[in-house]
Amino acid sequence: MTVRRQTLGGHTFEFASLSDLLAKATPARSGDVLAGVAAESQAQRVAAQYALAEVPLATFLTEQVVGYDEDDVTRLILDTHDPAAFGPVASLTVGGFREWLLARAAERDEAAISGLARGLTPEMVAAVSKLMRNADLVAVARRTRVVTGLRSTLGLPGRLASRLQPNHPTDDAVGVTASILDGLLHGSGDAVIGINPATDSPAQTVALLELVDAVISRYEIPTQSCVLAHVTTTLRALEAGAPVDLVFQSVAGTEAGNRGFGVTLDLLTEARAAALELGRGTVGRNVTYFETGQGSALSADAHHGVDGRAVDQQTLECRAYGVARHFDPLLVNTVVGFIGPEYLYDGKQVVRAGLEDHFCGKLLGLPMGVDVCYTNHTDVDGDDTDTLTLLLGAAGCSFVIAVPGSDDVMLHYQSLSFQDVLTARAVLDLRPAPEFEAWLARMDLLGDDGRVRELAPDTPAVKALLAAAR
Amino acid sequence: MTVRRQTLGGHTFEFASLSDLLAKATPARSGDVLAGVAAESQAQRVAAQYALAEVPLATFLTEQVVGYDEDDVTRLILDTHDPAAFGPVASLTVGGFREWLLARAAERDEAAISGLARGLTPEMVAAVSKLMRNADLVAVARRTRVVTGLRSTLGLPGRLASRLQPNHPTDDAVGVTASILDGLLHGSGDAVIGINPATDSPAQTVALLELVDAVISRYEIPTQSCVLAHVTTTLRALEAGAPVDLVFQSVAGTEAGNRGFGVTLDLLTEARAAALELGRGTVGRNVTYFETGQGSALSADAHHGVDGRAVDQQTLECRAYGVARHFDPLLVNTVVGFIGPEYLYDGKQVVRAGLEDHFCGKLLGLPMGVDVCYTNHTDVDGDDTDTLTLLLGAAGCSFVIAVPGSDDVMLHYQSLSFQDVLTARAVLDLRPAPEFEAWLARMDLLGDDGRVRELAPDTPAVKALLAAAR
Amino acid sequence: MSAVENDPWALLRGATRARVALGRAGDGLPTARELEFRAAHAVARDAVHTPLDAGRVRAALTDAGVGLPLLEVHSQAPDRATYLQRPDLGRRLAEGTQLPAGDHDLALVLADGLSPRAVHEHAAGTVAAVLERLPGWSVAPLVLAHQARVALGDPVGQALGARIVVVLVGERPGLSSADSLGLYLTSGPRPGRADSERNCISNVRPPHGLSHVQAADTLVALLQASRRLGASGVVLKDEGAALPPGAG
Amino acid sequence: MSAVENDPWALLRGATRARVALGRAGDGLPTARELEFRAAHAVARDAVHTPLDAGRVRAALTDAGVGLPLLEVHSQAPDRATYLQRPDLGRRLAEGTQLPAGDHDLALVLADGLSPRAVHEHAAGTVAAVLERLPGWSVAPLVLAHQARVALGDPVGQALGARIVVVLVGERPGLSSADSLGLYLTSGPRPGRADSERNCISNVRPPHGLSHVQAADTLVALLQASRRLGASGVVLKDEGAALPPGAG
Ligand code: B12
Ligand code: B12
Repeated sequence: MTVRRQTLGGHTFEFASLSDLLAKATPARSGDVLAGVAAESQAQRVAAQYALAEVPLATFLTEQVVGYDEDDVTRLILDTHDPAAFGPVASLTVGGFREWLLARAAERDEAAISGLARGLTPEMVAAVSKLMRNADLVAVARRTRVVTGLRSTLGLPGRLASRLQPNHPTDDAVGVTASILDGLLHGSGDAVIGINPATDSPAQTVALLELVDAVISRYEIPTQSCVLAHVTTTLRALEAGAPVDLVFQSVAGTEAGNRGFGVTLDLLTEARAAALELGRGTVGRNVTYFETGQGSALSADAHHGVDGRAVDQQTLECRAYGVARHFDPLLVNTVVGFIGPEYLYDGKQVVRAGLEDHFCGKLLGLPMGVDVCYTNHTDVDGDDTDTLTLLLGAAGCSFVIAVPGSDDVMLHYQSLSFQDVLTARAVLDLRPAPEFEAWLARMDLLGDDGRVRELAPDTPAVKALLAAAR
Repeated sequence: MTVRRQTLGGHTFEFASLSDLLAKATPARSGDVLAGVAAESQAQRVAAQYALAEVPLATFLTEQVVGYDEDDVTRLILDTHDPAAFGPVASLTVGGFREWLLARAAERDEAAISGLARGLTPEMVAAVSKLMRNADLVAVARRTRVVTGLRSTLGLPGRLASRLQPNHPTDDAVGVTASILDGLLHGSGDAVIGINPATDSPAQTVALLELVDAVISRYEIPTQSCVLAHVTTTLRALEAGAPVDLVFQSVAGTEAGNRGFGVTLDLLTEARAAALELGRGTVGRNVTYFETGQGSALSADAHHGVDGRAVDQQTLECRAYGVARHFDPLLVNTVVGFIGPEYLYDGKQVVRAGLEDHFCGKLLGLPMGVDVCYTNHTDVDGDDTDTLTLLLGAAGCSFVIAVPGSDDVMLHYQSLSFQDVLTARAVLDLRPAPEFEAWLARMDLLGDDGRVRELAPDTPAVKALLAAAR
Repeated sequence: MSAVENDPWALLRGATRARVALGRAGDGLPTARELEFRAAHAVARDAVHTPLDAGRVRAALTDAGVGLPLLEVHSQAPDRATYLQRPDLGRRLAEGTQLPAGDHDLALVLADGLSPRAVHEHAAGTVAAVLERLPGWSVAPLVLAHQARVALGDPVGQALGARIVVVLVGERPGLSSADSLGLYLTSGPRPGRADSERNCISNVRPPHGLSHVQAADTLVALLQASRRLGASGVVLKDEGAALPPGAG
Repeated sequence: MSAVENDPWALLRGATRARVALGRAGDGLPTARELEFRAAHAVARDAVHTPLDAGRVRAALTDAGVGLPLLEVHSQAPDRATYLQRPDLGRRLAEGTQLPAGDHDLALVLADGLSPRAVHEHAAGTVAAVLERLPGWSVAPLVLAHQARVALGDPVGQALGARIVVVLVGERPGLSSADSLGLYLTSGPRPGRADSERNCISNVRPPHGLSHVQAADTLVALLQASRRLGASGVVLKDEGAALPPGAG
């Protein structure tokens, strides 16, 4: 355990371990206060950032935050680390790495930045993000490219896709269909049509999978479906021969966290293999989807690392990306304001966390999306989600999540509306995924200007699409 | 005085006057709490927004917030109202006006939106902004075009200019020059090289004017200078034959506020005429520059309107734009986090106010810039200014303000750094004003990719420019 | 063809309580829809802060014919503000809490969670329907828990000597659903249980979510399977058929 | 040619305390410069909250040879948090404040404002230099004001019976200048005076801002002109020559 010291303004601050240093260097976050690891003053935070800037990146390969022997996520990360990819930045400190990234971003050298992914560990990426301002996070993420595909291609420059999330409190087929059609009419759904099932019953999961598959087939929509049941339930659906495009699971950044979620790396490997076998892709072979979110490990009391020391929530979040990338996902998204004020206190923390998560995930090679959202027990509102959405659009975010009128009537929180996605695309000149855009044109849903048309109820395009609702 | 009522969630809220309605409908703002006019609950705020949405725009032509007889700003606004320009929206309510704007913005119909300016009153614009979310404010502002010019052209699409603000605590010529050169080397200064003089002495003002004029002439920079002294001091400089490009003044939204600032409309008319006579423009004839900021009227105890009722600070801010536009300005900017937490409490309020001010100013026909800034007694930091800057860039903001390393060593606050301007331009693909961009190229300060180069100290370009510092 | 069939927007709206077919103003929401959203947000935020009314729950239980005694406990979170920021405290029983140790098949905990309104409106009906379906099960006294998180059921169930605990908790209030109840089943309750060792039935809130009877049917099936298995969580699945369309 | 002349960046840096020639990392700031900025921000934020130390000011006045008595007053803002959010209270004298009425040419008020440090470090020196230059002026007892805004000088000056009041106030602390003093002159002080009726000398903070002597020279010139004119504010200008380069 290396103790690090830093003097600032006449006061010497001491950081007991690498995880202590990372935690103290993190921008203010209520979850870190809850975990008892947050900086006690702004001076201490800046001192930690100074000390962190001096840490060589290579240190993260030898000094662990969560022990190698105790934790399979650490083992996965270190065992699959690619020294060749790490080469270009192997001799840099964290502070130097920040400068390297900004310089490459300014030169628009996407290849250099994107080529690092497998050479970086989550802790390195978490560390550098803690030194970066919001604009740094946007500037670098914008020049990091991660392209994936199954039946649509995601992550291309100048594109912003969306997950259409047609949840319903009783998984009612008619209700779900209505939300799907509403979303399609607004040009949403190119990332995935993904339902959170209200129940965990395998039968219900199969029924929903069949429902969405039927809509996709009927209109030949170049997108994929997903029912975000627990992976064990999806395995049952796979056994039953259901049309599974994507295996979904929430993942955390520690073995204990994943155990709390009822998953193991083996289970994920098995489920991915089963989905791959179905060969349902047309433009690509990425068949997994993961959700994460700062605070989920802490919420499961699974946030401890070396010597039982608590690890800050943003570093743990990055480690969850370390899990996700092992399974070549089509989609990964953080659900950034999903749990509540105990982890992200207000709009400022949600915006910051959203930008960090997006940047870190992308740098680690993930097809990163964000569920820009908030709950009603937190001090966040539509102005904050507008802000974050536009910043993410500028940062080249792969996809966002959208529900009818921002109101998820089953999960009880607010995400973006379909209109919000249209606004972000219009303001930042972004377009849907190419295959989906072509489909929208075929369905006569696009105007001459390429925008999704505002349709009168008696338009043929509307009638054609709404036939499914009858 | 029309009393308006609105029922929401079983409770009936009453709004005693139009100014009461406007105040209660405003998003949370500490200055309105200080003035005792803020909504007491979110429910009351939303009720006020409902009621405000129903108010016909035409009402603002007959029902005043600040009395016509008592206030020359009101008289100026109403006497110069252009009914023909108002025509397209004359029959709409405030809520309908919001929809009209969003629809035109989606169609990218810049002509329709920009053509309204002289038909709108500040109160109409304030009202509609209160119903809009952050993204609405960005989406509409982006499609509102206001182009002005003197020796550079400002407000063109795809451009972001900056004021280079080389302040010094003793107005030292060498110190000021160093900051100017640093800014020019970073591609700043296309909007104006504008110094706040530490002293109010006419002699000092003339000395500074001559200093900047010499730099501009020596390098033939297509930009303008300004010394932001009180207009009475600038008049003295004009009399003395100093090279005055722009007449500057801080203005407020009430006659009493302007009196508190020591200015009258006549004084401004006189100063503008004197500057126009010098004929120093090459590409245009806009010779005034105004700064504003929410809270300045309240701070001068000049925030009262009809029947002595306090008016909310955002409405008063819009009225300051009503003053500014009468003088065909080259530049107007709000200094959005300048005074302190008593008017804008934190990052969220500063971001919101910045977007409102920019939107409102532009809609009223002003060449709107923003000084994105904060003081050290407020809870705002660089993440917040990054956020606002990127949003403003997306909103098509005409210019921002930049000082060396974000640190204004005379005014004691943080504005943007020259690097922040480069970042915003890079992330959003924005360019400097065209004449200035050509100059940067001539001076060999641009790379092949059009970006401002990062120069080694021994580059000829650096040597050439720094000759002035010796 | 009915009027509704002629109006495709009405067709969508009739199919779900989700905010479909809102229309557009440019790319944004029409003003009226935007303001409805803001009003709903103001109301939902208040729902979090409505206090749990024990008298109301007691009366509802009596009305529903539930004869079991009702005990009251508090978590270690003294007030709402602390509760929201300290979930750890909401999972622990207040110092000195006394509960009668026994030997029971089942304990039922009514927990305010993030929506006391859900407990006011749906706890009694659900409890009654569950108890009806469990003849022969020994059920501990009911427990009403203030400022409680799901995991508070662990120490409560353990103290009561129950082999299974079910926590009926107020789910966080949504924009259109401030009264939604969630049911969390844990076999062998004791502090430290992971969420993967629980099962969940969510969105109990007739008429738009599950009815009390639907919830009770599913719960009882899970309870019986859990008793057989001696476990709960991901190893246990709801083996019921998919709900018929239009059931919600 | 010296080393500095060879290094253009050093040349710029030597010319000003502004943060020039910081270099770039891509389009952003180098890490070291970014961290310096954050450290300075943390320090500047603290400067706002340093309390005004009357003992320190008193000692400094004695050291500077100022013989006038020093009275202490408070504004109506009871603490720093209130002061920051309620500028109106910072402009009014606390209830029951007693000041000796007199007949004076001038009153000097030392006000903490947003930077008590500025008063600690620059008030005594400036006051001494001003008094030296005003033989024959009757000057009221000095007043040290806690939680004070500029306009608090109006009721103070009026109560003391002074024809002109000068408030020496701590300007808001900057990132590199936490100790800057501002001087505000008001002729005929009484509550309700507008800022356009005052004159200002700002950035008194040697060695990087004005020296005490420079400030005193300018102030005395303004005071004499104001006495002649019977007014202050925009009608009154500092008619001094421009400062020579390198004076700051
Ligand atoms: C918040 C939430 C989460 C958070 C929980 C963290 C937290 N601190 O709150 C996170 C994001 C981590 C989460 C994860 C998952 N969740 Co969840 N979650 C919710 C949500 C939206 C609100 C819950 C709530 O209000 N609780 C009330 C408060 C007062 O309780 P609490 O003590 O503060 O929080 C506890 C519970 O929320 C519980 N919990 C949360 N989710 C789940 C899921 C299951 C199966 C169980 C047993 C417990 C559980 O864990 C929390 C910590 O102890 C509900 C939807 C709803 N309408 O209720 C879905 C919901 C309960 N979750 C669901 C699912 C499927 C999951 C996942 C299994 C998804 C996946 N495939 O991995 C994971 C893993 C959960 C696990 N086994 O640990 C389903 C359950 C379906 C079912 N009938 O079984 C629901 C109904 C949503 C849905 N339909 O998709 N979830
Ligand atoms: C904040 C500020 C303002 C705010 C004041 C509102 C407020 N509530 O604080 C606003 C934006 C409204 C403002 C306006 C102007 N200001 Co001013 N302002 C400042 C600043 C940055 C900080 C002042 C401070 O810290 N005060 C201390 C606190 C504790 O005092 P306070 O009681 O809270 O606030 C009062 C004073 O700040 C005062 N005040 C502020 N500016 C000015 C300017 C003059 C000439 C006077 C007499 C008073 C005055 O008004 C406030 C309310 O009573 C200073 C720069 C500095 N380094 O000090 C410039 C500064 C004082 N202002 C200056 C100027 C020139 C102006 C304007 C005249 C600009 C213009 N051309 O219109 C206007 C009009 C002022 C007026 N006559 O009313 C100059 C003064 C130069 C000089 N030696 O005379 C300074 C030094 C900055 C500069 N060099 O440009 N200002």
